[in-house]
Amino acid sequence: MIRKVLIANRGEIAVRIIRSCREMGIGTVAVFSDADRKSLHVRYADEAIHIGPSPSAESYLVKEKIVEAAKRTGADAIHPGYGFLSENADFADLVRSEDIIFIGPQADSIRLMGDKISARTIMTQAGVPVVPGTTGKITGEKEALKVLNSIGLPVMIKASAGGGGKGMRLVYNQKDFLKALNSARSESMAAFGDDAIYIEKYIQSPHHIEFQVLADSHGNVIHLFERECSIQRRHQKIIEETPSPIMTPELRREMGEKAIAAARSVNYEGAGTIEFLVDDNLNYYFLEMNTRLQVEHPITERVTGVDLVKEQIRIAAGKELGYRQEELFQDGHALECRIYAEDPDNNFMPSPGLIRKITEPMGFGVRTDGYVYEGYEIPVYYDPMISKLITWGKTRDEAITRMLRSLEEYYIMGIRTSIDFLKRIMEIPDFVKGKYDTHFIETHEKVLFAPYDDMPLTEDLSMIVAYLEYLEKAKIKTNGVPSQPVSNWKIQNRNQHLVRW
Amino acid sequence: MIRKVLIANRGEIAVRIIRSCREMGIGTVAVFSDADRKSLHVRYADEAIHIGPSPSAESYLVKEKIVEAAKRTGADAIHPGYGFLSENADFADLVRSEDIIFIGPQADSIRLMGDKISARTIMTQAGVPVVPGTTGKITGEKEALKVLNSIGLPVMIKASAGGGGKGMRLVYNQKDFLKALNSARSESMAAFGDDAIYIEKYIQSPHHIEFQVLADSHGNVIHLFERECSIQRRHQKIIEETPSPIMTPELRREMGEKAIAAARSVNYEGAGTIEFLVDDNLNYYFLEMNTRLQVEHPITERVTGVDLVKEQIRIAAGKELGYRQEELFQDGHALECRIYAEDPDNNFMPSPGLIRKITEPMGFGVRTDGYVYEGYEIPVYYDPMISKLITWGKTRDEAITRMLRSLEEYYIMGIRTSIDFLKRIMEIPDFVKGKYDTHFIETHEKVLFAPYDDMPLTEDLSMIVAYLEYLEKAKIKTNGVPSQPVSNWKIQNRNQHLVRW
Amino acid sequence: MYYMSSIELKCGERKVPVEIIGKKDNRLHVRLGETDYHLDIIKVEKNIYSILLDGRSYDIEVAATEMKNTYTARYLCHSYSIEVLDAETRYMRSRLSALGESQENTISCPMPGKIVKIPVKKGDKVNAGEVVIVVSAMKMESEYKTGKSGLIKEILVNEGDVIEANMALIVLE
Amino acid sequence: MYYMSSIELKCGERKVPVEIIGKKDNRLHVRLGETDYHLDIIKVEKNIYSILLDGRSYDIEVAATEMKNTYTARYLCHSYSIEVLDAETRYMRSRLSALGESQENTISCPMPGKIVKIPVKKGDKVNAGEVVIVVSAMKMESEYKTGKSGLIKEILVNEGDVIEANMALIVLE
Repeated sequence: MIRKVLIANRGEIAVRIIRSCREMGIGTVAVFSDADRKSLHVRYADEAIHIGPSPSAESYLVKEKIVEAAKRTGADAIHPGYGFLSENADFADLVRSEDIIFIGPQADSIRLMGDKISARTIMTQAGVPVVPGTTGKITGEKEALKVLNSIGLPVMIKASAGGGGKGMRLVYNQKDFLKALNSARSESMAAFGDDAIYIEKYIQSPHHIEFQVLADSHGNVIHLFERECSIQRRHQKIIEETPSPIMTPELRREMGEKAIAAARSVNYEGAGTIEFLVDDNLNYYFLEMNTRLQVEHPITERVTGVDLVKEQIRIAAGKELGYRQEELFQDGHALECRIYAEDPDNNFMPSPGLIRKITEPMGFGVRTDGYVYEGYEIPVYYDPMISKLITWGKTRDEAITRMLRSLEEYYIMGIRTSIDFLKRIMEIPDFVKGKYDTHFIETHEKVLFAPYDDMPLTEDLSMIVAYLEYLEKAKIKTNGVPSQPVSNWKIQNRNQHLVRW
Repeated sequence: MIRKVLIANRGEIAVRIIRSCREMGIGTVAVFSDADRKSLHVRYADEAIHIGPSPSAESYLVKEKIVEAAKRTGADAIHPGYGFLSENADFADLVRSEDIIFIGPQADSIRLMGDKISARTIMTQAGVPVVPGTTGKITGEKEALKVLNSIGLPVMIKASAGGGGKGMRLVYNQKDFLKALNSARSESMAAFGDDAIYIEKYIQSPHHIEFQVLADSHGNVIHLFERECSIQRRHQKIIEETPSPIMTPELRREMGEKAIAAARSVNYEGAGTIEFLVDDNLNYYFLEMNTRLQVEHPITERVTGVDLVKEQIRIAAGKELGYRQEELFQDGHALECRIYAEDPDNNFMPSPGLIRKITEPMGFGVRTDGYVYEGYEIPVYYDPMISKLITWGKTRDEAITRMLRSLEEYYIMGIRTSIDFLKRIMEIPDFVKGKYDTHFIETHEKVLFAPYDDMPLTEDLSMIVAYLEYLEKAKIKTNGVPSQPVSNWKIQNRNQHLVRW
Repeated sequence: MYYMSSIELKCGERKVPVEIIGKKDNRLHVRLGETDYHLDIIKVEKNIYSILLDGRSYDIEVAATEMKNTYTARYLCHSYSIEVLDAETRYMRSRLSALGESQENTISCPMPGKIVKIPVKKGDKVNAGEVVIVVSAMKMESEYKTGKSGLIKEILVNEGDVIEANMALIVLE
Repeated sequence: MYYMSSIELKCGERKVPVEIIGKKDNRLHVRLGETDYHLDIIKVEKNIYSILLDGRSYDIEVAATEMKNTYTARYLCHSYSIEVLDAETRYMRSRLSALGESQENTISCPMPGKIVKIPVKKGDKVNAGEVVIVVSAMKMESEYKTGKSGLIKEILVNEGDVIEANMALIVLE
């Protein structure tokens, strides 16, 4: 069995993985860059190893440093989390070549699925429907135009090595095609060092629905149902839920079987996700496979009860799956909101900085997976996601109202966050009815970005509070340190003789 | 439907009730005493009404003030929480006489169940087994001795009006009987203004197992399975779990039916709990009925998915139960630890005071229901329970390991708490095996109260940290307010010229 | 016969005088502009005040900003930037405007981050709307444009530098 | 040739000198008694220090207490009460003991609460073990007994008073 796991990651996912290790009695090693000395994962792990300067390219992305840290601390396994090296086949190979367990699939599975074009081919062979489009990488304009003519507009141009919305372009008109093609290629080159692209039929009114799978090294594969991830902004998921509001039991069974077939086709091991596009007529197409844990895995955990990180570790240790397909069911409804350090009122500009205060929501059906704390300064180098808020309800309605009250309880001071924006989404009638596709944010732009109504009383009270804070500050300046950090404030009234109460 | 609820309570339960109201779109009114101006329930409610001085007898227990506050704010219902006026039949009557909905059973049900002796009689008639003992109140010594002879030693003497361990005495030897009788009576008189007592056969190696029931005003009654509450200290529950480790499906069905019969026998409405004593041979005896929400209700919520406060409100509004018995099942395993402001190393002395810092555990399967926050000063006037930590697991083992890691994540600074004590219980092999009865704490006293092993390194590091804190303080004193509350500390080194790094 | 407070509060375009008329324990009588408020107000946490007004409960967050005497306050989704104009501030203001000084020739970036690229150099002529600096934060690159045309007088940062929010980066003539 | 620090730390019965030998950023070389520690140490939150030592990670809480120069530190379930003995403290100590003063004649209660009952009065003769005060906190009543016999010289509180922890309540002759 695995006794010590090094987590090759940071932030909320590192903390989340450590939690499961703790519960399994497994030791943990954190790695950290210069910017992350105060990060919660460093404090929370049993051990912590410094691996370099702040930019990821010099720390979290340096395979050799991670492996060296694992060897130094005697870790017998490495969990890559998501992002960073989690879908890097060479890293998986390097780890295993040092006789360390890589908590993830075999490198070959990563490679096959990592290349979108080889993935398409394999899926087609495995009987999993794919979106009509190119079957080979495209590097020339002529070739691209030929493909365009064969599948017809609209099309989506995608970076072959891509992910996270980078190098993607949607084209509706013939005249925009070549410009979009070239900008996608240069963006792809800059982001991934590879300008190969591919072209796909663009599905109108698409739903992004993914299936969670678990596969062990003994050939057992199960799925843990779907996650609906259509609420996206700039191709980044911001809200996920399970079950999907548009799913039917028949479709779930069928797509689940296809997801299992997809995993089997690459001899998958571990936790993985098969992403599908689903149109309004419930036609579904394989989109890609994420060969790692997903950000949104907690909603699946909540409705199935399965701790996915624990299953990943068990599988990596060579155990058989702890669950059979027929034992699993979806109990109730779970929603996840991703909380970002960004300013929705200012074109979602990143908002790193010092957390002055944080109050997390609590109570029945609420889970927060975060990593920031009062006094922590969010670095500029990494992802702006600071936490995930997950709510559960017996029904979808209950999960939504619980999310709304939880977002209202969530206070983060010092930086701007997406909390208010998420609240607004929860109140859009189409969201409440479950009627949405990946265009939801654009469709409801007007309401989502409307200025808030004036609240004259609130404004007045806020001004008074600012004034009291000013007076308190003035008093501290005059009188020195306040004796007690939280003592009742006393107003320094400059005209005390005039006070007539 | 109910549109505004006044919560006639404080602390965690008031906050918890407000949460469910929020999710239902119902307005909330908090009431507060002098000591509670800064309490979270006041801040969290939509409205807040001051109802008097700090002692409960002058505020939270004054029926008229509560009703007056409800009328003033136009609340159409009152939720009594637990404790305070929650089992006060006269209060229920008063509330209803003002045309305000009392979220709880009819006053008659409270009265019948509130008197332990009438409750016994009714249960016997309803076919629910009771512990052998007196059938009438006892006020004289002679009478008491006669009863003692008829049921035999050991016996338990209990205050007729009692609860919470007050006025209870266990007698093993004939010679101690009269002394115990008299002290129980005087304690009961002091606590409840009534010195009537009753005597019961004392069950050796007893398990305290209770059943949650819900009953609507249309005659529908369901049970939501059991809670095992045998881990007690001085007759106060400290850890609860569901399912009970000793329960069998057959016994569950049978006891569940008896619980429903018990509720029916008093025409019960709302959420209630039937407490049983169960011996090692799985014989069970009715103990008492709590005609209100229980402290430990969250574990039932977690395994059944039913929000009990929402059901209480729906029932009070005259709706039919939202669930049928056959729809309900226990999913996984839930544990609750009660976190008290007390010092386990010092005979559990209460530890009110200022919360300097609080970090609550998070992640999958963890719920905290609390009310204290950084800067809050826990008053001396009320219950020492500051929060409840609930964990869930697919299995009992998982719930326990999750509880352990959650307790380790739980940091409360400024006061002493029972957290470390609870951690120790989680590690006792008999607890892990589920082999325990109400004598668990006494049985394992030696281990539970053993001094912790010396940790020389930890001690050294703690001393160094204290020294740095001292230096920082000295620096602030010299240089004034630090510019940034959380800036990196700088050591004031008095001998800076001698530092050779 | 009231003593007139010399302090004004500014929120957006609104500027109103504020005066504390009386206080006792956590009861506060304050006049804001024309309105008299009788509040039950108490600081419950660092940066959070609890207010009871006509029985309603409000939790208002407040935090000092990097700008002197300027605070951000928030109630639910409503945020306000509030400046306390005391005698000192007003004096500084009038002096600044008397000197005719303006900081509008400075280009800054409202978010902290790392300078990825500075596509201009000292002495360049730039037109309004032209990109003068590219800043990266949290895996996102943002281009910052100059609002007016002119000559680049000075570039205060280098590519690769990590910058604070609102730092002066480039000065135009 | 080391400068000897004049500061000692006291934890339980243990008393050891402490000296900071060097520091650079968050690296600290400190000598505690005979042991040299090279720590990576940083204050991460109010009252919490993160320490890395030989690759292991420790979060240690620390808080000042009401007693001067005395701190409570905690690591997981291990709590320590630590006193910093500087020149001033030692001077005060020696002065106190020179004067022969002792606070042992004072009866106090380690927990805050409300005085429910004072079953003795000024001038009473009490015996060791006798209950002299009953304090209620959080719905629990606790009886406090005198540790030694003597005459009640003074009673500093009244029934119904709310008291702080460790306040002097009764003075014996």
